[in-house]
Amino acid sequence: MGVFGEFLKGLKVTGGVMLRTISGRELVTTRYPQEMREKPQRFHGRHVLNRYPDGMEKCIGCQLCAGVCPADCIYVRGKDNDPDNPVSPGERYGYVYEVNMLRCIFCGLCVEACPTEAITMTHLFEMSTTNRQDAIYTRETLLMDERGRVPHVFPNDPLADLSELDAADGWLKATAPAGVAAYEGFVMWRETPGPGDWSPEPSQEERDRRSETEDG
Amino acid sequence: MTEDKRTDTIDIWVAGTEEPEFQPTFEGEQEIGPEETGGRLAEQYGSVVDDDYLFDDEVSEDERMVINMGPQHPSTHGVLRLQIELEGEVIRRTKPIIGYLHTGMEKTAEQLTFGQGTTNVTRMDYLSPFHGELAFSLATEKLLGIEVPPRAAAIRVLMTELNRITSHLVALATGGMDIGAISMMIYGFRERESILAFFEKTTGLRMNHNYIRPGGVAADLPAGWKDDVAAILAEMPRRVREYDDLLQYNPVWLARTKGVGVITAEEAVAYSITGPTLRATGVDWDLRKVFPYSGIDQYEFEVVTGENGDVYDRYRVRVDEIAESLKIVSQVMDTMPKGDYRIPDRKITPPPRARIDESMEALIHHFKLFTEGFKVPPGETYAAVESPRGELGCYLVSDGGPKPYRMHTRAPSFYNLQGLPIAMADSLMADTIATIASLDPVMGDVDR
Amino acid sequence: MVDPGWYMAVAAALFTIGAVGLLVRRNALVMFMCIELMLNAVNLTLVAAGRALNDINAQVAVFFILVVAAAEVVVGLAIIVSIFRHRETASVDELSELSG
Amino acid sequence: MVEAVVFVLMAVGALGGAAIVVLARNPVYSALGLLGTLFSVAVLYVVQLAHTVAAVQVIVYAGAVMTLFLFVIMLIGVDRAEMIEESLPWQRRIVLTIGVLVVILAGTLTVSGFDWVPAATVTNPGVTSGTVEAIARPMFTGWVLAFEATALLLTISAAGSIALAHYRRRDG
Amino acid sequence: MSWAEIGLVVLRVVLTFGLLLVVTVINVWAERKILADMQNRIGPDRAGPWGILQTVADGLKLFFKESVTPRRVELGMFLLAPFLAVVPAFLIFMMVPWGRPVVIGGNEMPLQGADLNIGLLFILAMSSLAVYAVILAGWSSGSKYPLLGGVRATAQAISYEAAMGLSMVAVVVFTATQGEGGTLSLSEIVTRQSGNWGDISPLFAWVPRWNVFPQIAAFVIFLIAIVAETNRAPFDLVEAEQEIVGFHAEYSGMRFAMFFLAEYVNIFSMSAIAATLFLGGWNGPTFEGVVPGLVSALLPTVWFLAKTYAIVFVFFWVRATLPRLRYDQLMTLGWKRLIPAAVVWLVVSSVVMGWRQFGPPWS
Repeated sequence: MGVFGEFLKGLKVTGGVMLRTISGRELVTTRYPQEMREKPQRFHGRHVLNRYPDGMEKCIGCQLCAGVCPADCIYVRGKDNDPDNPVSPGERYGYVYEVNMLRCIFCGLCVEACPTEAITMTHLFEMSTTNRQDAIYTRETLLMDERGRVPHVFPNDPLADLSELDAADGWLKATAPAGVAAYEGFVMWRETPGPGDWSPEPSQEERDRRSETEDG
Repeated sequence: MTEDKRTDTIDIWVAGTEEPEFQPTFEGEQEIGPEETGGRLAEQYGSVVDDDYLFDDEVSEDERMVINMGPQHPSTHGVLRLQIELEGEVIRRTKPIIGYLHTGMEKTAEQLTFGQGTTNVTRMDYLSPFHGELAFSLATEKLLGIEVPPRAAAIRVLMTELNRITSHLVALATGGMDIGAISMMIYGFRERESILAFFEKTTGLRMNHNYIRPGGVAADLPAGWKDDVAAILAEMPRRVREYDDLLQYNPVWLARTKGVGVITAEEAVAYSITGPTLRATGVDWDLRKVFPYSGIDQYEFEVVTGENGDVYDRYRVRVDEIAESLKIVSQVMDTMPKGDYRIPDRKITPPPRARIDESMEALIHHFKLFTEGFKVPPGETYAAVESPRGELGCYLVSDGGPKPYRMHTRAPSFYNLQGLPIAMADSLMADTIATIASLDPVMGDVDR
Repeated sequence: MVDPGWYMAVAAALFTIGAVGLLVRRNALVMFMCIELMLNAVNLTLVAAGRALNDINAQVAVFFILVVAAAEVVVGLAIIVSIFRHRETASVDELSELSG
Repeated sequence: MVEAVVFVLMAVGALGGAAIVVLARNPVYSALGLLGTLFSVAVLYVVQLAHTVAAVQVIVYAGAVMTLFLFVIMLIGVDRAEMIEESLPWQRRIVLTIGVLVVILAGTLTVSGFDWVPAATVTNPGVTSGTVEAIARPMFTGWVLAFEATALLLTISAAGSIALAHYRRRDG
Repeated sequence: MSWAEIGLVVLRVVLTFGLLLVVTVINVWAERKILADMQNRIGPDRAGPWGILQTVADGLKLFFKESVTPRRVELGMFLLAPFLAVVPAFLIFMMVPWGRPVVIGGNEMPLQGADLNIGLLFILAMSSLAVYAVILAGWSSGSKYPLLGGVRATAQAISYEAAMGLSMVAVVVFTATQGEGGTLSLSEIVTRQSGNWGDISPLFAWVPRWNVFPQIAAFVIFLIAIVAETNRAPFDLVEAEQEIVGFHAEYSGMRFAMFFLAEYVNIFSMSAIAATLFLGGWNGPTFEGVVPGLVSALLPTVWFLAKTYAIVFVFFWVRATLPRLRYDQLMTLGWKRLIPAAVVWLVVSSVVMGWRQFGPPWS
């Protein structure tokens, strides 16, 4: 009976999984476009160029992001601000800003490098195009509008969950202390309009405390 | 068809022109290796290891068939190509041919700064990205002569050990799949998914994280990480028992894996095979014990070894290593130190974001680090970690600039793959698949 | 009902084709198949005659012939395979060791 | 009427298959030609009410014998055209002549109404349906000795073929 | 034979054929759905409710796809092989009674394609023909992997047909003790399984008189053999996609679809035969008088389908669970385990049955 017993054991596993699946207790796939997975805070998605709450652009055209990008996918050209009608609070602003999404590896280094938090990431990842030209995101598609809403290249895309574009960049918040525990839990960035939650990540004590209370 | 004609024929057909006459390839004429070695495959491959391959003069040429398995084959784990000399269904000789996924990453590393380098090395062995990052970071830190803070080291161990579990799960899943247990495929990936979700929560990415960097780790663990890790620790043993029920004692599984694809301890050592493949032969060699890194020696765990070096033992070693890794993870979770998680050296780590606006010096450091990168003293070094596939080493040469002069990776898959011809000789066609799956090569790691 | 003579004629033709093939072809496997053809021709005559004579024993004989043919094929193919292993040919002309 | 139509079709099939066996260069086609012949002959059995024999013919020949043939052809890889060299130059011509003569003779005899089964005209044939039971009864009574002998033959041939085909590697 | 009778014959053949096509379409979908359930997945769910039209969509796709003909094929055989696969698969099911005979206009019509007195022999003959499609497809593709598939198919078919036949013989011998004389007709075998085992002991009055109870070992052997015979996992070496990609690697479009169709038709036919031989076929409570006449006339078909699908489900379940056997292990299992087991079971059960019927040998 040993051999059959072992077969039955295996059959029990698959059969048990089947029962659990049918009863809905355990299911690992989802009906994707209808049911979206909730993404974690630090998710690396499509880039966005931020503004200050007063409508000014954050980008100052310093090209740090282009310099640090290991995939060479960012192209920035700065231009002096018109003093009467400034685009950004600094001397210069990002006159040309292009991100080649076909090259981008979503490592997040540009977000870490930007000194003014101008470029951050959203949670949107449905960026497929039928055309290489469309994969090069320009200033127009990257820059949020003055109310803080981010444009989508294909606003009618049935697959895209546009609310993902409003998520605040968790990676910026996570890397802001740069490894110094003492800096955790502080707001180290300037405000941005729009619905994202820009409160900082908690300090280490807070994290551990939260885990333990949730345990109990 | 003479030799000359074959080489002269260029089979390129431009659309719109007349199609050239069909030139069949005579794969039987392709050579796998000289036959005169009289059974010493070792000599063909420059080693003194005796192999059980036997060239039988009595068997005619007609009974032999050379087939090309891959690079487009469902179970060569990527784009491995095997030239196999078959006699009926029995494999007589095998020649692995690699290079179909050559991406020039080692060369690319010379164009990237040490800070950017982790985005590159993480893509080599895409199933264990943290180990690649860790090896590169350890080598860089060795050249710099720095020591990372304890929290960073602990996080590194946590992540790499979890990564070992995910990698072994993929090995089990694809190994099961290749032998025909199709449910194992989904089950392995199902559990891997729960760990990948934790990775994603921590690093923002499921693979190729760019998280472990020279000087520490990029970000602190996310809020609630203990709950996630505790959930993984609670869930995994139950799941592993489920695999055991499904495969461990299943007579078909045992018959397919026991005594198949045997590599002896001597052969494994001679071919510098490492990792579970080596340990399955009974050699007690684990870099975590012999050359501990990142403070892994402060955690208690066993080195899992097998006995026979066959596919079954490799499978078994992997399953048991999952348990050992879980042990380490649970210890790390309990003893996670507090404090900084990147070295507070402003020449290596950029300043906290708040400091940019306050301090001119911080701003300059920020700009310097993200444009030029940090400079590394000249010299060469080698640092290795125990990746899920074996010794993953990084050899770095610096000429004093911000970019490596040369980077070479000792890729475990590449060395393990050399054991394939000896493991496969005189086995059946179906065993090929089991053997490849059990060596668990990652072609990105092999070709780099 | 078709006259048994027609079955006999077909059987005769089958037998002849088999015999011709046996003598003409040089491939041991094909020669074997020709022998099977001849056996089948005989079977056909047996069934036809048995039906004409209203005798079931003919079909019993056919049954035995089938079994013997199967046994013969098994041994014959085994011989061919083992010869081929050593001589790399299935052509009977090259198997002349026994002719002295 | 039905029998006549089926007979003509199957006779053509059987002879065509046989011709393919002899004429095909490639042994695989020979095997398939033989398969066609065997199948046609099986149908000829059916129209003569020898159902069991027909079924056994398909099972044994088509199911086992021809599969073995194809297996051996593929195993030893002789599915190529054979050399057309004749070691006995006169053989082919003579054989062909005789063969054609025999076929013509058979045809002539049939058309001229030759009495192939003399006794049949005397006994006024009825219809013997070849069911399993009808065959089994004589087989296990009058023919039982032959039956046992056949069983022995099968066993011996199986053992013999295994002994022949089983070959050990030198290393053992 | 009157025109009405001829019409009924045509009708029953068309009905059998139609039933087979419908259940095959459902089978393909059911396999994907059940495998998905066993692997925590959703499975096809886009085409139609619960994705039930997925097979239709796949079929349409394959139908409109180009049928590629590689250059090195043996064209005639290459084109013939798909048909050789489909025809025996359909013919096998013609032997299976899939419902209680119904009376239409005074003529009784058995729900069965054809009721031959050598039904089981015919099934064996047809299932032995089915292997030619695989061999020829593998050989004529002019490619090495399919050729390996063809070589594997030959050996496998020969090995497992013997075991299958022997386990059938055990059932035939047993059936002979259940009525007047032996029979190879499937409809007769089904009829003899009606009723219950109350005559053995009143304790068993509730147990249906299925052959599976006295012939449990034959049932197990038969199940294993039909899984092998239909080239399904864990015996799917012929098309082991992880190893040799399969004998139909060079086929595409409609020609591939025919192999696919044949495989699923075979699964259903073989399961139907297993249900017929061992699980009592269409036998089952019909609640005559309690429910409307039409319902009680259709209930046997429902029982038949339920039993068959239970076995089809085992096919899928085993596929989701077991790893694939190796070529030599397949041979070992066939020749050294199954066939001896079948022979021993046949002898033992024959002796027991003889004893029961004729008394001990010394009497």
